[in-house]
Amino acid sequence: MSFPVEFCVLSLGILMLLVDSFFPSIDKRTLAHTAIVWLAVFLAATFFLQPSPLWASPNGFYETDALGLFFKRFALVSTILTLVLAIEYAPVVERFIPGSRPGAGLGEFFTLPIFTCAGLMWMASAADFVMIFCALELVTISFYIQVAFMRRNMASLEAGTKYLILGALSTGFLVYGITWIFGMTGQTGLRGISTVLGMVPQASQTALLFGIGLILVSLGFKVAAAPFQFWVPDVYQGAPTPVTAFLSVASKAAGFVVLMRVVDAFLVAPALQAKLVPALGFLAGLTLVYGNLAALPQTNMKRLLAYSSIAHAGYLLVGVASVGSPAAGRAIVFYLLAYLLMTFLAFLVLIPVSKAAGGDDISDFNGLGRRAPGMAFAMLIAMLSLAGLPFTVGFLGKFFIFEAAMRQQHFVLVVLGVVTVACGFYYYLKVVRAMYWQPAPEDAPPVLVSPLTRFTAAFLVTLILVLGVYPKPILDFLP
Amino acid sequence: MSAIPWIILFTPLAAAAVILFLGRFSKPLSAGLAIGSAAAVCVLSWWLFTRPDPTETIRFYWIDFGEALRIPIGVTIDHLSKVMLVVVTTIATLVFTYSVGYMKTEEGYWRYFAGLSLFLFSMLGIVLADNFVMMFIFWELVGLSSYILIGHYFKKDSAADAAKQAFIVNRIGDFGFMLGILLLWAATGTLVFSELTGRVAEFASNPVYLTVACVLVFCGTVGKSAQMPLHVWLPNSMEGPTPVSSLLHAATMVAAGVYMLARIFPILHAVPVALDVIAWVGGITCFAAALMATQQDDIKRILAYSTISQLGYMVLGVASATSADVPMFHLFTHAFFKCLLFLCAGSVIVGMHHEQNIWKMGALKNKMPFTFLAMVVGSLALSGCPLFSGYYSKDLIIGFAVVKYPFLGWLSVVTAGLTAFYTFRLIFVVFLGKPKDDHAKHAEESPLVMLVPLACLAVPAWVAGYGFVEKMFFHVTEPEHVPHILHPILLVLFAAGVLSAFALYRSAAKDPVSIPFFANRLYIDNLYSWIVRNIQDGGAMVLSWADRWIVDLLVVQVPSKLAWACGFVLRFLQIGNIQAYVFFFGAGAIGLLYFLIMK
Amino acid sequence: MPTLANYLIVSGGLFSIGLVGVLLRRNILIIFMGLELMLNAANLSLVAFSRFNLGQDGLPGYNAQVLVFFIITVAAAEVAVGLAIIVALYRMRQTTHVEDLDTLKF
Amino acid sequence: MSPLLFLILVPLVAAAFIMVGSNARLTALVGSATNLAFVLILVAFYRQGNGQPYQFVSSLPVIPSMGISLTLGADGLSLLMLLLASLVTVAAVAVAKTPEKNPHLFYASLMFISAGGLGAFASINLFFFYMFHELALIPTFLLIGIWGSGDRQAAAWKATIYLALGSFVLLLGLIGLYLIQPDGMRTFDLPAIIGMADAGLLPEGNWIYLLLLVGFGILVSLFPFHTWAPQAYASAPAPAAMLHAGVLKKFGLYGLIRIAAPIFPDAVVQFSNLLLVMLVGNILYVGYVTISQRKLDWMLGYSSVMHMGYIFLGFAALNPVSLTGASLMLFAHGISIAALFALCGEIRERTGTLDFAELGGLAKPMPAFGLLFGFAAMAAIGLPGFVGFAGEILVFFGSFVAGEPLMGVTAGGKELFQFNNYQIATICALWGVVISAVYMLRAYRRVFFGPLNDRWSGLGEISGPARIAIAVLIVVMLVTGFFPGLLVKLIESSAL
Repeated sequence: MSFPVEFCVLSLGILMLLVDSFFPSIDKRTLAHTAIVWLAVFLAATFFLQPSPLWASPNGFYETDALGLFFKRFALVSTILTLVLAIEYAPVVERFIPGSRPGAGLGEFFTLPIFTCAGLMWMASAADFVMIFCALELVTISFYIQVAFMRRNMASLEAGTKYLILGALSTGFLVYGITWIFGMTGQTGLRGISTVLGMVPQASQTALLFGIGLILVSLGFKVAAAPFQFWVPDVYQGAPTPVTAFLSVASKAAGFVVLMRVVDAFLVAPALQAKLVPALGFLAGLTLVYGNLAALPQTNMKRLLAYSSIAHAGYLLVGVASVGSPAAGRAIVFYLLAYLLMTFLAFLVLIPVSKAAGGDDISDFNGLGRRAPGMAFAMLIAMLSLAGLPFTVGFLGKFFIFEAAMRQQHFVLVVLGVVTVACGFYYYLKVVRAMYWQPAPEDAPPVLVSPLTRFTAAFLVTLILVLGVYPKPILDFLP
Repeated sequence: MSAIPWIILFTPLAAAAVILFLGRFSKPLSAGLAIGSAAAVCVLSWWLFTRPDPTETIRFYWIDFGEALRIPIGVTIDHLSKVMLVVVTTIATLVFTYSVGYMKTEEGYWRYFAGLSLFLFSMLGIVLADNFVMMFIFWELVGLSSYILIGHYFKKDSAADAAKQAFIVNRIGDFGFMLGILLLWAATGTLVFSELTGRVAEFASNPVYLTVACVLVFCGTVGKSAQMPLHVWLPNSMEGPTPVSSLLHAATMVAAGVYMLARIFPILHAVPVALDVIAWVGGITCFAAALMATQQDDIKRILAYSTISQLGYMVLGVASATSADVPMFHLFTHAFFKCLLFLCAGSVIVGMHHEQNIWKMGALKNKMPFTFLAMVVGSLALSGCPLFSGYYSKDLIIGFAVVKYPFLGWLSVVTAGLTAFYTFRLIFVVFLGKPKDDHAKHAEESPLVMLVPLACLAVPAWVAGYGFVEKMFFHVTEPEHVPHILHPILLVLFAAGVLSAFALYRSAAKDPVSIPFFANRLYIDNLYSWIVRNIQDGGAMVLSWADRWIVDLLVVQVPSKLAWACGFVLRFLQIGNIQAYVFFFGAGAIGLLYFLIMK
Repeated sequence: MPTLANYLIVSGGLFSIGLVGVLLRRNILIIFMGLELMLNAANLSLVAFSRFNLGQDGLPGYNAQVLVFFIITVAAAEVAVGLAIIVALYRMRQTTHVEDLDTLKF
Repeated sequence: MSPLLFLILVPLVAAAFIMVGSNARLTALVGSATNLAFVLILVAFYRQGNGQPYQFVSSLPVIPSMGISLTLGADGLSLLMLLLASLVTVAAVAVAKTPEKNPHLFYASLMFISAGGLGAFASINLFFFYMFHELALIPTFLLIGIWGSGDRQAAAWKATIYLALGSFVLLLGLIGLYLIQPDGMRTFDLPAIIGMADAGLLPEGNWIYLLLLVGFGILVSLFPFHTWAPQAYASAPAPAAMLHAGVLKKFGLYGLIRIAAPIFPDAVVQFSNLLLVMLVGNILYVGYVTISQRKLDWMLGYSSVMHMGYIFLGFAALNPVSLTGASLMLFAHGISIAALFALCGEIRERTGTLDFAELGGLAKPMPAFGLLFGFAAMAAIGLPGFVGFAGEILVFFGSFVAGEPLMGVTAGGKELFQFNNYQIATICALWGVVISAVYMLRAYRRVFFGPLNDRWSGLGEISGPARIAIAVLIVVMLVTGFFPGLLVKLIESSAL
């Protein structure tokens, strides 16, 4: 029985809003810390849940299988990390929000991720298009607000507007796609669709493919697959940094869970599989190339991470395109986990550094190796893991993906993957170069880091390295 | 008993190692160790010479792969190696001793003696080797010691260049040598000389293969014994100290090539075509080097060309004689008289304060009477004057050559006349006439430590060709069917050479004859340096350029720059306008749908 | 009697009009209307599919009709958030034209 | 704890200590010396011919379902490479000049490279074999980028990106090797895979061999993928160049000998022409490029690329003699190039230039230096007495009789005199011996011989620790050169 977890999260969010409104004198950071503790408790609670399909009927719209459970935890962890980031980032938010008293609006800033979290958790278990749509919109709409949260900051507003319009557009494609699938199968549940797929007449195949295509477009938008990735760099750059991190990890992960479930459902029909796999491979190749190449000339750290997030979507899509292989699911999930750890670590270092420097440029990292060795080391690990260097989770992620792809003989994708990995080394090492090769500017302000951030960074570094060598604990958990 | 050869072999190496570590602290220690080891080895060699050939020797496998490949390290003690041992160690002892006087004022004393000892070790290794790889090992090591010793005056550009050239030219010879070894081994499966001889017979049905192999092995000789076309390094090696020239580049090391041919004499004589090649190389070298010698001005270079010429005789002898003892006999006598000549030249050079141009000398007869006498003995032996050692050994080779290769034989006859001419040109210009330089006016006789070795060498240079010596060391059979006119012609040519030299050079102040073609060494050196500069270095420059601008460009720069440029362009799709994004989004959707539905 | 095809054609038309509106209109409010139009196109065809393709039990697929209600709700929420953002944007920049939003690029 | 794991952990622990602030140089020296002593003990305790191909084996399952485990074990060949790695590490640390800028990071990076090399050579699970090698990538990037000289940034970028690319190609090859195994038996355990290959369970794997060849080839700077190497070595600080050229670059060839030779012998033969062309490119083309270098560091960099050609030849010929020769050359070249780079670094330290045109006559003010360089140079060009000669000669002997048709065979009364491609490559390689003499002696002549420039008359002799370290390297080469049988025996057990 796992419904309560989502409700718990939801209640926590509502409770926080209430406390925020009725006890305005409470320090908002305390609120956030409390929320972190509660989320941690919920996280612990999920370990007492057994993966079991709640309604195993063909119309089941909610599945608590191992995958779903894993992503619930994933959502909780990323929300916790987002809150840690948000606390670190709070001073910046305060600056860009008009308010009668200090800390106005911070309460919402800390609360919104919790609602998103609830949406993400539902999404993880959603097995019906209705459910998928609702959960997805819960996530997306709360993200609209978060992206545009700093309403005295033009970049944040612009990012919010772009995300809003493009997001709504993709929602339009999604529902229209659902329409056509429903029209051809008479079902909205994924299981139901799978069972009737064989009975769909040949004439309806095209319409069905049309629907699937529209859904792919929409999910492609969610996971930042090329050519639907155009919002990503702009929105990532403009959004408040914790939101960027959350967006790039949680939203993408949720997108991939849905994508995997949807693709799984349609792969039952060989005819569809023959169409779908090349299309996914096409998306994957395009995304790999676009994300990695366009990242090469970047000089803004947040934008670089945005392109990197596109690039990683490419590798994940390679995994999705290999779903025929039993290893693919595990590879994708592991990659997402790795992506969570390293991306959050990167943002965790980015926030204090850019707070100190007042900007997000890579050159703001100059000399960090001397100015803040610990933070620089954390960033080094994050970058190496993102680049896919062995002894980090990032490498294992790529390894599993490539293994799955080679099993399915996607050689073109694998070659593209290798070439783009080399590009990746270039742009990730640009950050390393800034930190270690370049001298610090004379007047560089000190990088102040809170103990919580420091602890979290150390924790993430440890996880990246330990899981990079010994991934067994995670692999045992995976479906 | 069977350990004696090993002791002989490794004593000089031990000496070299000790000198390397301790030599710099004491000059007498360096010299003492080197001379002591050489003398000890010399005594042991003579002792060994008096013993019958041992029936068993120690031999171990340096590398052992069973049937696939076995590289042994072992010694051969037979007549050939015993003679060579005696020659090498005796001359080495004398030259080592002489060096004490010659090098007294030079720096790098310990370096010099360490080099000499290392050389002795390597040379003995060649002599004792019982298989090709072991010989090759020491072959390279003598190259190294030669490099060290030629480069003794490393601050002089010419010496540094000469050392480098000597090593590299030798390596070119070794390239062929190794290839030849590989061919022989691939066919017979063995590297040991004694086993090879037997197996070659089985292989005689493949004459081309064997010929190629033997000619390639002969390349080693061409390099080491300075045969055409790889002779250029030897005259340049005269940049080294004179005792070095004497020991390495006249008496012993350069003879190693001939020694090696003598070692594989039975194999060579199974392949007539290879012998023809060897004969032609030897004959041409012998003649051409003599031509070059006639127009040189440097006392040591004249001797160097004469060495090349004499080595040519020996090689010709290998090809034409019926027994290896014939060329070995000449090697034997040549070792003594050429060593003597060089040491005399060294004495002159010391007397002249390191002036080597013969046109700055003159009238040294009275100032350096002892040296003069010794030098005359050496010259007579070299130019084949009857009753002197060279006469016997050289005429033997010429005899064989005339019978087997008439053209080359008669060429070598002419060469004999040339030899007399250039040798006595040297004597007359240096010792007669007027002093042409201040140094020549004030020259003094050398110290005793240098003169004693001269005396010790003058005796064998004189008598080494006599029958009793010959019987002791060799078993030479006279050639048959030699034209009766040969010996008179040789005598006439000898006399003509000496007399013409006397006529031309008795009191000449500068060279009355000028033949640029000979003086410039047939322009071979120029050709080589042109090749090295333009073809090798030029080609290397082109390749280097290509590496940077073509290979690197294609493999690294273009892909990386292209990737960057693509990224730069792709970035501009991200123009920031929402509606453009919507357009791309829609286009992408249409593309995806097309891909999904139509394909 | 309109057939399923008629409904679908109308719905497709609506979707296209919405998309073209999003693509061509400069005012964010109008763009938003275009987006609503696209959602309603989906609603129309959902209902049409549900009504015309009856199940084996002879009943329409109610899932689709439920979805329609969700879509309407979500659209409302989206508009609420969207308008709030547009208002904030207008306050900052005194414009509601999309082409003015191009500070974030490349 | 397993002895080999200890070996890998020592430098890592040393690096950790250094990073938290212990005396950097001392810690590094102690760590590397401990390792060297330990490797020597292992060599002493290694029992030949007791039927166990690998000894000191320990295994820690990591992903059992994929046959990935941290399995360490050593046979003769790996012990030889471990010896090389630990020896060069000690030397590199000894000659290292503690930089003013961030000395802790400097020494820690060196330790990381060392750990990477040791780990790779001690692993018999391909996955960790691969992983450990990559441990060295970033330290090298940092070492070149922070403490390098010349155009260090470009060099560091090029080398790092290139090596990363190569290693991912290699990864594909390894994954391919994993996937062609019969389902249910798949593993990364090398002995198990070799067992399958011997049992004929593996299908033809040409494309995997090609991936391995290109991947390893990039790491080893196989022509035409070599251009990263000279530049990186020229720019790297001496200890980094020593470790990279001396130890890490050997990884690729070690891998080919270890993986490709026993598993894909047919593919090696099938693609021998391709490999032969490339390795002749290494020897002749790169050899001539080396000749025209005008700076010592570049010259050494190219020469190290060139020498890889011989080792590739030994690999391509694929018989016990040539493979043993290749292994010996791995060892020999590693030590000689390390000594040369160490000396090269010392010269740069003193004069600030490595341009041949500016140097000259240095043997006068620093005779011991000249002597050591002479030894190292002679070792590098394969002079007998040094172990390099033994390696070269075995490679030549092995490769000369490889391939078909064999020369000199009388077939039907007709003699056959026709070189096969292996023999042609061997001849080219023999000519390479001449080329290497040309460039090495030229360099020696231009740097140490000739008239002394007044600028350099006051140069100091080589310092104590560096002198001892280099002397030790040379002594090792001499001892093993006089008695290569020792190494051959050690390697023999590896069943090449």
